[in-house]
Amino acid sequence: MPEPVTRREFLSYSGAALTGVTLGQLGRQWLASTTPAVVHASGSEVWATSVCRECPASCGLRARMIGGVPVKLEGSPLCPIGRGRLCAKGQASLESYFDPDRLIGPARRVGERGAGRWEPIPWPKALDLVTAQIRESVSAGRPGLVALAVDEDGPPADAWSDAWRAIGARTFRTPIDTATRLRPRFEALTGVNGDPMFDLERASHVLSFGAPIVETWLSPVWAQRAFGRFRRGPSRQRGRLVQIDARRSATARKADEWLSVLPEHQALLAYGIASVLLREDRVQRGLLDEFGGNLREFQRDVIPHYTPDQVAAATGIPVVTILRLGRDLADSPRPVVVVAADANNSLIDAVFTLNALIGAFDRPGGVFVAPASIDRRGVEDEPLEALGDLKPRVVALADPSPFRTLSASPDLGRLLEGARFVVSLSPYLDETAAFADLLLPTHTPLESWHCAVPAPAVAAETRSIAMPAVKPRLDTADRLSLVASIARRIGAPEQATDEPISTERIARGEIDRLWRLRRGGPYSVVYETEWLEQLERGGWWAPAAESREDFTNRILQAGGWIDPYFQAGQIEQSLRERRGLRFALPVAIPAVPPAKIEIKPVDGAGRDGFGKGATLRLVTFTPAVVSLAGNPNQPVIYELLGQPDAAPWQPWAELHPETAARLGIESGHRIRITSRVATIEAMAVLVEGMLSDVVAVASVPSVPGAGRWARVIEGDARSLVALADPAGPCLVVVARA
Amino acid sequence: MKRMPGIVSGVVLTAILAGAVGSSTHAQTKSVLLSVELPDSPTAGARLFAQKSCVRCHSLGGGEPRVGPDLGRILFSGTVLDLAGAFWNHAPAMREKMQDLRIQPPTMTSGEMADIIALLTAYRYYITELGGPGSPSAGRAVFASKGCVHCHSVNGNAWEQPGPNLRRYRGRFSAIFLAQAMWNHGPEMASAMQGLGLKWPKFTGREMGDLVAYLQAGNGGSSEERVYFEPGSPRRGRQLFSDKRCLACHAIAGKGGRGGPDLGTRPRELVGSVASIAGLMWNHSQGMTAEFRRRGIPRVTFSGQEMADIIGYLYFVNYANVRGTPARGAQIFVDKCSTCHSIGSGKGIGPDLGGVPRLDDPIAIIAAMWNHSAKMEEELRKRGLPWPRLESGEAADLTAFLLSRRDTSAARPTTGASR
Amino acid sequence: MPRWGLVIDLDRCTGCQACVVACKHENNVPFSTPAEATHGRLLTWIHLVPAETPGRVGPSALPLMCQHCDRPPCTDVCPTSATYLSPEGIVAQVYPRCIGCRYCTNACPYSVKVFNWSSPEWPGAMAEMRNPDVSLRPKGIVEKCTFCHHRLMLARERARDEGRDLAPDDYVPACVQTCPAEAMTFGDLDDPHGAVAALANNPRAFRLMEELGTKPKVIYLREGE
Amino acid sequence: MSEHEAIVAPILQAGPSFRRWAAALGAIVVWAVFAWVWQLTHGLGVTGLGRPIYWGLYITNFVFFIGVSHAGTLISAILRIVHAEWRRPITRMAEVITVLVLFFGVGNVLFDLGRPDRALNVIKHPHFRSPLLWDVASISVYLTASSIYLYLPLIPDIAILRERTTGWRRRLYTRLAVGWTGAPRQWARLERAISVMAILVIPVAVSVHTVVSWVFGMTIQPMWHSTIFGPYFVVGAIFSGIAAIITAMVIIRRVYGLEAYLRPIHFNNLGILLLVMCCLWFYFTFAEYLTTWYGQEPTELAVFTSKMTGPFAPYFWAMVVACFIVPFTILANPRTRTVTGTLVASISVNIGMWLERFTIVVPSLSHPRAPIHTFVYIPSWVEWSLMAGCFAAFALLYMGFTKLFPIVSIWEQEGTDAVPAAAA
Amino acid sequence: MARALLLTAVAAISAAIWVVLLPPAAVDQPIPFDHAKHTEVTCVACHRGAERSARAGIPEVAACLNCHATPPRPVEVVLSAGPALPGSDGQKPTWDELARRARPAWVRVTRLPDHVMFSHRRHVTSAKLDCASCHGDMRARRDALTSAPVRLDMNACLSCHKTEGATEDCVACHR
Repeated sequence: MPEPVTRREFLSYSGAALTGVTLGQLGRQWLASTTPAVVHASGSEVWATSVCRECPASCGLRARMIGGVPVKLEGSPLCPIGRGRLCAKGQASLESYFDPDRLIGPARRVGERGAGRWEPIPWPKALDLVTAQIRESVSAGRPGLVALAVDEDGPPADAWSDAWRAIGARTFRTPIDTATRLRPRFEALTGVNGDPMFDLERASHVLSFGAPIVETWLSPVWAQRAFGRFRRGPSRQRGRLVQIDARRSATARKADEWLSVLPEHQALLAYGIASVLLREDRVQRGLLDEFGGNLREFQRDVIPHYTPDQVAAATGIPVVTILRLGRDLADSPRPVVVVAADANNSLIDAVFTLNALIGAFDRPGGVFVAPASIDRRGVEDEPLEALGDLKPRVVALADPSPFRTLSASPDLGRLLEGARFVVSLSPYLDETAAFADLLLPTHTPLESWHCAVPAPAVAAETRSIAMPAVKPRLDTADRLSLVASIARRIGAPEQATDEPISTERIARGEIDRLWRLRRGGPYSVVYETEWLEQLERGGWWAPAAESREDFTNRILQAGGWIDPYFQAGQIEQSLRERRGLRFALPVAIPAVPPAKIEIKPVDGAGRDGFGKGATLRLVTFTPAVVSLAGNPNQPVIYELLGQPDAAPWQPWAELHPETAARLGIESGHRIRITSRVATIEAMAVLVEGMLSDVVAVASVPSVPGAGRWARVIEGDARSLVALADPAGPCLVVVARA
Repeated sequence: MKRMPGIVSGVVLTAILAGAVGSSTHAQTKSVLLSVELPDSPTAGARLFAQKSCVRCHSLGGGEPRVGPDLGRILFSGTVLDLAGAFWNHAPAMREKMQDLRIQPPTMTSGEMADIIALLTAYRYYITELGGPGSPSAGRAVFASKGCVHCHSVNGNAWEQPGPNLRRYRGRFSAIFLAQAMWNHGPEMASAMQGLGLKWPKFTGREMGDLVAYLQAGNGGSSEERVYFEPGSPRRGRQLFSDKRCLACHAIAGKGGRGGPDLGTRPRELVGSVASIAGLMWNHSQGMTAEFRRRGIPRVTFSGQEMADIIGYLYFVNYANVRGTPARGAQIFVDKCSTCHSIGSGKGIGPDLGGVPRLDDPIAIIAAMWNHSAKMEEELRKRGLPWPRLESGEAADLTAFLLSRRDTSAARPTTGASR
Repeated sequence: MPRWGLVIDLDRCTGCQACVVACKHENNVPFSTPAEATHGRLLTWIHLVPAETPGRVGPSALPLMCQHCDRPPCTDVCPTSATYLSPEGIVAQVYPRCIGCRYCTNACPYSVKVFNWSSPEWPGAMAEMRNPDVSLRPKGIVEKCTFCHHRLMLARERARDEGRDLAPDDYVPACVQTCPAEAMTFGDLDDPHGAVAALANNPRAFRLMEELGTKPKVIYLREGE
Repeated sequence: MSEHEAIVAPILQAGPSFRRWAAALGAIVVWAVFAWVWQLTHGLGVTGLGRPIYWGLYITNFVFFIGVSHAGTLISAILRIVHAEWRRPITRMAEVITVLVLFFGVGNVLFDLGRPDRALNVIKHPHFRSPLLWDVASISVYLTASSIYLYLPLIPDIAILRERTTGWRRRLYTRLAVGWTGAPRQWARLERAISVMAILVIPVAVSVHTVVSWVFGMTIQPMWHSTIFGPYFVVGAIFSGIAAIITAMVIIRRVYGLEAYLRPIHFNNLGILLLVMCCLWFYFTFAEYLTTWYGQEPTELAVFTSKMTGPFAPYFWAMVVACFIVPFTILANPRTRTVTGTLVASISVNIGMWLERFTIVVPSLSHPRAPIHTFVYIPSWVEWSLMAGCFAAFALLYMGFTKLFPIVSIWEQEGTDAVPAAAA
Repeated sequence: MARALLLTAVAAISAAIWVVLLPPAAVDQPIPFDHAKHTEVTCVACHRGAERSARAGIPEVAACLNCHATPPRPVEVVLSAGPALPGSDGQKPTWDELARRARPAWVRVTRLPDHVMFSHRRHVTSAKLDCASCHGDMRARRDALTSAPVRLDMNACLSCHKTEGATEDCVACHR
């Protein structure tokens, strides 16, 4: 017989049960909290058209929008540059839109300049502030006001400069467009005032002097598509690539042959090859016979001074190799010689000279003049180098930061520190914004109107035009409208009366202009573009739209305008008008060849404060994924750094294995690189085939004031280079960290 | 029936018996004129070319090589119905490839078929440069030898010359623009040339093409002046041809005035490139001006678009003039179709062609043949029969035969039929 | 039933890493921090490795993702069948069944399966950019390249709605879609007329670690003539 | 009975030293529990693991513990079958090690799982081709068998204790003694059951470690994919097991003053056994590494080199010293095969065997076939804490066992003469 | 000792029951929608999108306007109790305005785990499945849902897939 339950027992059992239930409830809550409800964007799927602004290529984009939120970027299949393809940077720009460290609204500096303390202010007040400063600066006289921007080609960029100039500012731009930098030397040789364009796709042999073909050359997506076809085109011979580069770049890695030559010696090598071509009479006679110009003088200067022996002695490249390079180049059916944009002038001269000698001008797989470039409005801005010792009172800066895009900049920091008022028009707290007194946040590319002239890559005249894909996520403004409203407040004569300018207005105006041109049509699929070209070639043109409004809509839906008709022959034309090529006569080869740096271990805190290690020559480079990027604060970009050789998220330094062995450095070690002005750390990567007295250091933008990812990287290789002494090789001491 | 924009091949069997209404046996051997309506917009088929997946196998001149032949490279010299025959002949091979590529075989309405055929016709005639593009260097020589250099400059410094500087059109220049300019300014040019003591040049062979190529070379043009025109509408061109009183001198297949040559009988000359047509017009403009003056016809000028329409009309004149012989068609029908089809008797595996609706014009017949080709091929394979090929001219004969046996009253309106 | 395969032409591949980003965004693969990355915690379904490839001296950059073996070493060892070879040849991972023992990650000779070392996090508004077609993997389980299987499902649904068969272009993974050098080709290996089958028989074709008998369905075309 | 008072006494009284040890070990266990909760909340990211080193300390511990578990059941069963009478005082100690240590082996697998909450998926959705599933099966069979094998010989002793205790202990013992009266029929059955279990347990035990080795051997990873891993692991397991018994014996002998039962002869005999295993182990190790080196297969060689001269060389050579040189030198010489000598050798072997497991698990993973980015594996505080927790919990439970049950079998001690007589 | 163990066991069992067995808490819906009264319209008339997208829509109040000229009483009560809509200048908004701009806070009761790829379109349009086969017979429901009417698990999906001959490939549904 069971014992009766006592009250005490009953209470304790109930208590236990209650405790259990309480614990159970707590457990349920804990479980619920550990598995958070996943909230995805929901709603209907729409593909919005936009334009990528990560580099001057201005590829067409399409953004996959779910319920109005962009979740993925893809290349627009209609865009002739990428044809649906998109590079890593382009895709990563989606992260810029969501960047958690974006500026949320206008802000004013509080505390010390550069201390990074800001106070949000409303737009009208912000505009009052900047207007007052500009008024003062204008009354103080020129150059009171300076506006800095990075070269973006297109009507809005021109309108930006116009607006600033209307209120008395001097405007400066950094050219980052690859072709633009080649332009002066190309013009010197051929007389064509246009951007040279290399037809990589149809070339059979490419000799590249440091051109980052598969990295950031011209338009990266186009260049990579072209490279793919160059290599394995449909029913074509495999193209051969020879890369002359100090380091094993991604292009060098893809090359059939890579020769490690320092940048300052590359011109010697190019002239050496030219001398081989001339000496062995392997030049293409067609163009030269007709438009030889000063070929005779050139021949007289080059053949005796750049013999393979002499070039070999200076560069360390064996004589047989130089001879072979020349003969391979001449023997290929469609060779072309290409060059990096940041090459020195004598190398650029040498490269175009070689192209003239091998008859690459105006021929498939050779050099053309970009169709869009001849006719475009000249950039009236001054180059950033012209800033000199200017001490403006007010500086206005546009996004992307001119700091980042400059490899050898004048001391921008000094300029900004000297200014009384610095205003930054950028969506991000970038390098220059850190110096600013006032932040006027602008839209990110997905939120903006676009009207850009893509970098000259596709042999067609193109405009990438698009309306905003999304509504502004934060309290930001259109850059042009901002300048316009500032100008309006100042009371600039042209700005006061006119309808206020904005990127939208400029873009629509451009579409109207294109409509009136009555040629070309909206970006379209390959077939339709080909068809359009065929029609134009035959002298016909079928209007793409019934009316102007219809045309505008079609352009905006397609993301741009293209006139695919392209007829080569400008170079020949120019040569005929100018009567011949004008070869730059190279200076004589230095009598004393540049000596190799002796790799000597340095012990202890030696002279100049150099640490322990060995003296090496510094070569800096920007990894493809970060170069030219608008906003470095994208986590995925840092994950791509260094791969495949080094670890992600850090800069790396490349060394010859023997040099490394002497210093006790192995692949993956952290090393310290010290120059006269700075020290950085990087991860060592050993590269077979490099010059043994060189260390190549990746320059990764480290942005101390900027977003959470951009600031974690340490070691901007550019800081190693003394700004005061840009000439001559920079020597650094390398040692294990 | 609704009328869609685009080309209409409203079709008519005009069934004009060429011979007298004599004995029926005699009439059987006579050919009849199969009149096909002129297209309104010959390039409308370009969109269909992509929509119907043609573009996945064929390119239209250039582009990456594809499975099928590049239609832009085929110089086809036959009538529109020969083209249709070729279309028919390639059906089995094409279907096999389509199966490999998992492309749904397209079906065509007769309107679509007409558009596609008009495109291919137009393509041959004036999109591709017949015989290859002109040579700029040869053109330069033409420019000099014909005396153009005396008045025009293509380089920068031309302020002292009487003619307009052509530099602004550099890179963007079209043969039709040239034709228009030369036509409209002919009289002024003639007087200027007289003043300079130059003789009126004549252009022969490829000279005009070379000249266009020379003027087109380079990309320096900054002109916002219109140099391109819409591909001409042959139908509008036909109207213009009479409005501008060309018909007063020129006859088309016997209809029209005397004085100039009958353009309907000179197909070879009229299917050259636009540039060569421009050359023809230029060459005869002197004589024509004189003739105009004699007849008291005021000077005729063309806007660019009108010029395009006129030339388009001239191209398509022969498109609409196809002759077929019903008698031969009957034999072809017996040889190649009668295994399955009958006319009127109602027997056979396939439908009785006497009773199939809407088979009232050549293009509709071609379209119907095309659309049934998949099924037919299957039947043929079952029976182990070969694919009946249509040789040159046979398509026209067969069509003529079928139309003659259809219950079509000959007195249909010639332009009213439409889709 | 199709047998999906991928051909990567190394002669065309430039190592630009566009595929890596496309994959990351498409498949909601979370970002890492520097510390995590150096500690082998970087999650990537596809990444570039310096690999010795046939016919070439020195390492080339090779995009490495799940090779979707026809005889996968990873599926055999899974104690719960959380990873298995689907009938269409995709080596799949069933996330809710995975217990996180990481046996498959160790058995895989390509080291392409990755483990969620911690809960995935997207900073700030970045959570909004996640693809709703792909689930979020919680901490403690293994994940891997799926050939963007969700795209197949959506493409199939779309084709079915339009009353047609799946066309070759309907379904391509995100990496193939974006590859700027057009180095990647995706499709049915069993389709004798398909582009993939043709390329797979190219004399330049090789598979990674063929000697292990894993029979990968990712086929590389070596560099060089 | 009073003659075995030395055995019974520690059960019934606990001194302050016991409490101090229990408290200290308990504190470590509590800390380990905290570490585990930390790991559960934050994910396995709190360990030092990463791609491609997906397994580390936990799996090393797992293999090590499963190895040590061969201490008892296998040894006692073998000795029982061959009627090695000197085994009597040590069988129980060995068997307890087996049972307890198995739990920690399994526990380490749970620590290693990314989703321990889904561990039951292994049973709900089993995939029979997975060696891990074989492992689950064989370990659970082994755990069951060795628990029974531990429990059966305990029954008479529990009955003895039942008579000597009161209160909850008495109630517990009454239940556990399952009505043992010492009747001859019961004795006969018990003996039968024990001998059946003894035979049964041997293949199970061999299978367990073979299957554990197959977890590695079945993969195609360099230096895992080895045919001799089965016997190699079993030998290593017995090796480490014997070493573990000797260590436990020395401690118990000292702490509980059981010098009368655990006489030098035991240490000598076990020492000789350890020596045999030591040589066998060395033979297998040599064979394994020689073939790898001779084969010169590049991926295998990378792992091999990393162990010989690379970053894992210190661990590898320490292992060779600890597993072979030290024990062999001590044990081969009868004069050093003393209690202290065998203890030193055993501790050395245990450390060495742990290192062996480590150098099997980690270097192979550190050198994957694919050329991916690798890193240096350094276990985190969480892993060390959990490892310490395992050892502490093991010690704690072992101590607890000695406070509940006689650690030396009483009846077997007296049974040398008494029991067979009774059974007869 | 034994008693302590027993008490602990009681506590543990109650906790387990609480965690595992009890269904999730019922939720309050803003409008007590009566499905039974609306049997004349099809499900997709209000749950738009089920036949053409992955998700079945939750109806906006505006959907009521398709049939109702004036607010049904419960809707009016709920909407007028809600916060005043901005921009109506203090005036009482018309029913029309209210219906178009109000967003009743419906609480989702039928949830799929994140790892399931379920497309309504595929099941409703392609497979011609009746809504009731997964959602139960809603035509009989007189009140708003407070919890999922049918608890679906993978076995339910699989058994139907088996009988219908649909794919049983894991990744066809697991994403």
